[in-house]
Amino acid sequence: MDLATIEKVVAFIGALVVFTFALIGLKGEWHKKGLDDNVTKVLLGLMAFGCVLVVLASFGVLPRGGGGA
Amino acid sequence: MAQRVVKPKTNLGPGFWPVTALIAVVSAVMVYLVETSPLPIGLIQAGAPADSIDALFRFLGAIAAVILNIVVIYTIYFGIVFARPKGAPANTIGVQIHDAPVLEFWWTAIPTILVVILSIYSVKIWADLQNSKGDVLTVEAIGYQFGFQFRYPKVKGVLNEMHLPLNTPTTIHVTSRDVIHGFWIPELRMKADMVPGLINTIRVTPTVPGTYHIICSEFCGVAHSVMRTDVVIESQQDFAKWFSRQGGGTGSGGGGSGAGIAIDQGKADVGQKLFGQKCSACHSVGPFDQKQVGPGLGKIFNDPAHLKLVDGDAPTPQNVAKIIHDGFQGDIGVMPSAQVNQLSNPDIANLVAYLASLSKK
Amino acid sequence: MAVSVAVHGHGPDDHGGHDDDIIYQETRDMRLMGFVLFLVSDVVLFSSYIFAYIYLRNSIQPTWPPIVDGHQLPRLDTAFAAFNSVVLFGSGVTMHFALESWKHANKPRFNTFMWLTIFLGLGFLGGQGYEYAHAQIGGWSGNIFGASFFTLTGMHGIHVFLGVCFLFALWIQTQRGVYTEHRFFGLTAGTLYWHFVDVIWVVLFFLFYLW
Amino acid sequence: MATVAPGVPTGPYHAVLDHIHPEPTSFIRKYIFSIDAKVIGMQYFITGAIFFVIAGLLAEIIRTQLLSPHGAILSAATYNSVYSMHGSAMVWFVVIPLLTGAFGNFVMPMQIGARDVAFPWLNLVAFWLFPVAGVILFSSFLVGAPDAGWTEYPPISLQGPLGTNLWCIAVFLIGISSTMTGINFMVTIYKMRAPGMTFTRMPLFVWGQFATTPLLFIATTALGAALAALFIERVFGVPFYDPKRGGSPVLWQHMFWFYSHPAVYIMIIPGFGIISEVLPTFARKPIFGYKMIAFSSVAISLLSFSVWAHHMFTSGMVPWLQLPFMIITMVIAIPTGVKIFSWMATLWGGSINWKTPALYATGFLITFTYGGLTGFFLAAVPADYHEHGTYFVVAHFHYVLYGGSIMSMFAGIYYWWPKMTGRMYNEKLGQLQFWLTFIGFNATFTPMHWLGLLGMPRRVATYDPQFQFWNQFASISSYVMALGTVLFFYILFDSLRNGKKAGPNPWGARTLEWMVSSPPPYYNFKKIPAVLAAPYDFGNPLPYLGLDAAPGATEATPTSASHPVPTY
Repeated sequence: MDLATIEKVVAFIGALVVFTFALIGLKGEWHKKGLDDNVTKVLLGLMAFGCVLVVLASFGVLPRGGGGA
Repeated sequence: MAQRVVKPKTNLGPGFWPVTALIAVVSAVMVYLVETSPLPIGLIQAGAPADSIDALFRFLGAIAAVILNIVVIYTIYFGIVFARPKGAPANTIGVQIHDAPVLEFWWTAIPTILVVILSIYSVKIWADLQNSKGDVLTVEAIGYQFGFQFRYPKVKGVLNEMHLPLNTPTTIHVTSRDVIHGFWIPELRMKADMVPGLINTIRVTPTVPGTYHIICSEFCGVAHSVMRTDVVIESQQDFAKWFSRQGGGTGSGGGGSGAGIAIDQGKADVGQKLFGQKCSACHSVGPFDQKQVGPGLGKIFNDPAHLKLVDGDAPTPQNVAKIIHDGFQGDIGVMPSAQVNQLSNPDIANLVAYLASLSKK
Repeated sequence: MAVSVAVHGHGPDDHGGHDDDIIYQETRDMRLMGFVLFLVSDVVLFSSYIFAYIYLRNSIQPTWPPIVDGHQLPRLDTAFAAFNSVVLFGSGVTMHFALESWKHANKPRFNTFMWLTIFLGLGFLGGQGYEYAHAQIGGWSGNIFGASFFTLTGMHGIHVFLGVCFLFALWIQTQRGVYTEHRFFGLTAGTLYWHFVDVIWVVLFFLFYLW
Repeated sequence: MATVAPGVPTGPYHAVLDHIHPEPTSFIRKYIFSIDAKVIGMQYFITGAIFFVIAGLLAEIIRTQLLSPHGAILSAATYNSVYSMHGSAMVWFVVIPLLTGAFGNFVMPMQIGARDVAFPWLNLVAFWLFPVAGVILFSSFLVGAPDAGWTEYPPISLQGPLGTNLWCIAVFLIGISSTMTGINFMVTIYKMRAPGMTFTRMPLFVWGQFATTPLLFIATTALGAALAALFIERVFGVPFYDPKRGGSPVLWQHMFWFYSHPAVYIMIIPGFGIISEVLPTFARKPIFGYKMIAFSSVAISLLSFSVWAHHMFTSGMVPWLQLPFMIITMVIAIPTGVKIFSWMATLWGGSINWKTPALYATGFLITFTYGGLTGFFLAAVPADYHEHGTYFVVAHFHYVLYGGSIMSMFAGIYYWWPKMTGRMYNEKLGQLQFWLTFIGFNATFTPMHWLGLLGMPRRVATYDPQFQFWNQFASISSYVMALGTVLFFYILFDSLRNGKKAGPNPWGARTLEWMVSSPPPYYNFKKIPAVLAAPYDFGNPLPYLGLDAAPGATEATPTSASHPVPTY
């Protein structure tokens, strides 16, 4: 395995873990109503989306045409 | 203390209707004057699109005159009639009225309608200005610090003067060599910024002969104030004479050092690869306007707006090959020769084939 | 007299809370709103450069990464960036749970998560340094790709660095007993800021590495 | 004392009551690094006035230069610096700080019944960035002042002298200051209104400030980004705008106008607020169409984010993109028209007390309408092809900026002067000053419409001899304006020395700032009053409960001065 593959595997596993915990955090926030809670919901959601992007990147779905030096 | 409800007076105040009548009369007179006067007063209307732009201008002027009359005359009238009389106690109050929904509806609705009419009218004129069909002549104007240069189809090099033939729909492409300049012919009411790296297009059809100014309208440096030149609008015969004096119309065909290249043996797919390596730093494969260092080459062989190459020759494969081979050195830019670019003659043929395949798309 | 009661501010609806609590609550609300508006304004700062990047990328260059001196620049290292992104996103999650721990008065867990956050943040910065050293795109002032990339990620890096400092200062304050279980606006602000920095990276990661 | 009317607020209003800080005693903390919004407002006024005088002198230099078609006094290079600095200083260092920082800080907290703004320390920092930035801006004259106009379009600004870097820094700093003020004011207005002051009971000046805040903290940041990019391109050679290196000059125009068009509204919406205060007070009747005026400010504010490219119709955009920008620009005329007609209707049926502020407000009505109408000529794309970059544009924006913003500021200063100083000004001189300014202004800028249409481009140090007559006419008229400005400052100094005592409410106005003494006490209100209605019902008793002077009110001292609550 070359370095890029290791990086991708670690990124993939890490993204799954972070995604899970982001969702857990989001679930905890869900019923709260304060301004900070609402902002946190949006930000945690976007962060979970970031994890999805990482997963796509680790499978080479994005970028189109493949990336990586 | 309970809220005291004050019933508003219903009469509009002394002289309201006479003043309204006055506004109507003054507005009518002003609209008549605006619509019948050549606006802007004292500036020749030297052709299209000056006529349609002036029509829009008069239309705007008429609307503005009416609105201004209403605001100014009513305001002055209210100010006089409702001024507190001398000696009235300081706590005299006015009519305690907050709203008049019907009035408010109308003074929202009528401007909205006006805006819609104005938008439609402006869009219509705008669409006419975009229409390039029937353009006969294409001229390029290049701004630099501090002057203008012009390029005509089939004329080699750049010219320092601009001539336009009468009644000839003309497309003017403007760009700049250094900073942003403006290209403005007040008599034609037309203007475009000359932006380096970008080509802007205006279309005019001159109808009144004469010599007019081309004025730089974007600040471009210390001599901005004096950056101007003349455009001569003359009859088609005079233009033809001038044009042939500049060497235009004779054409120059192929020939030159590029003549020996066997362009019909070029392969487009090989050329594509070569283009990526050698050309795409300066040229895009988009339309002419997609300019980087040089123009976009996607339609080099069949661009009705650009009937000549940079050296003034017709865009034939042979002439394109010649430019690739010799390079180009002129006021508008520099292109290295094939020797510098390390291109062999077959390479050039491949490139030309590639460009030809682009133009067919 | 109900009116003067309202005016004096010691109304019957005080629910018996201490004045201090109510004053704190209202001050906190104002600060929170101000802080969120600051974040909005910061979003616009990033958006402006993102707009510039997209504008340059789409309207000027036919190919991307652009061609410089006849050579197309390489793409950036997506695999490493993905790894580094997870580090940053992970720090966002740990920060979230640090704040949750504080709210539940679990101080040891708070300390653990807080330090995890700070280390992950520093790790991301280190990763970014590695990335900068290995990006073969002509440097900051070489071409528009480098200009956009280093300006945007550099600005983000400064935000991360300030965030790490911010978090460290917050941690010191928690150790000095500045915050209580009910009064911890600083931690809320720090968490929001840190989430914000993460989310900006989601966008940058997509724009520079995945697009 | 009244029975409790419906809508009387009850409940805890602690923050508005207690958000205060102890009164400083040392000179420095009281007048230099004060955190009191009123003092900061006065500091803005004084600093802005100094910059106004400098920038105004630059304007007179411009007009003097244009007395002769060959340029009367300056070389072209110097002239370019002079008009660039005039524009930059007037926009960023006079109109914006005065209308937001000065009027906002002095009037707005009092009008909402608060003791200070939400973040007094932020306010202090925001103010001090202003003189610092101003000094940086004007010190660029020492190293070669920027010479590419206040818009500083690259690539010409990339060639500009060293002072262009200082210009970037100065405008960046004033941008940060604006952002801080915007955030501060929005939180203040949102969170710190007196009990009972719902959004539809807010004075219209507060509405104006409120509608301006998003422009301040959103649009200004975009300008900061553009400036920082220009700066690093100039200093480090990072390519953003230079077309020779792949950048785009049009990019700057997009980023710049994304700020600078909303900035136009930063410069006028607070002015709308001032006019909406002055007119009902002097016509002695309620403002006509309160909600329409309030909401149209917000509508203008929101719409202003989507019209920036109407400054770029000739710059080279995708042609079809010109149309939405043209149409939205025209749509802005609708809420603006609603305001103008509402103000006219406020004059109708009034008992108008023709004092100087009322004259200015009425003059504003006329000149601003005129400026708005010429805006139509520029918004219509085909007409703009002819007018762009000419003196027509110069005339237009001076009509909205001088005839709009500065006239409204004159109205506001005369209106609130008794409140600021406790003294009246000389009414006769004030009216004379109005007529000098009004006539001088119109005579200066009306001919410029003609000049532009006939072919005189803007930013020129020399021009065609055929334009000489109207240029001289404009120049001489501008001296009349200058005379008016000199008289203005004389009136203010005269008032400080010889002015009659004003008393708390010389105009019989009804907003909260007139319910306290003149000049106002440190805490504004010993007790925060409760608000029962919008303040413009001249036929009704004052809609406030629990004012300091109200009979039967008991003393309540500010509690938090000695009340350190940890508020982290």
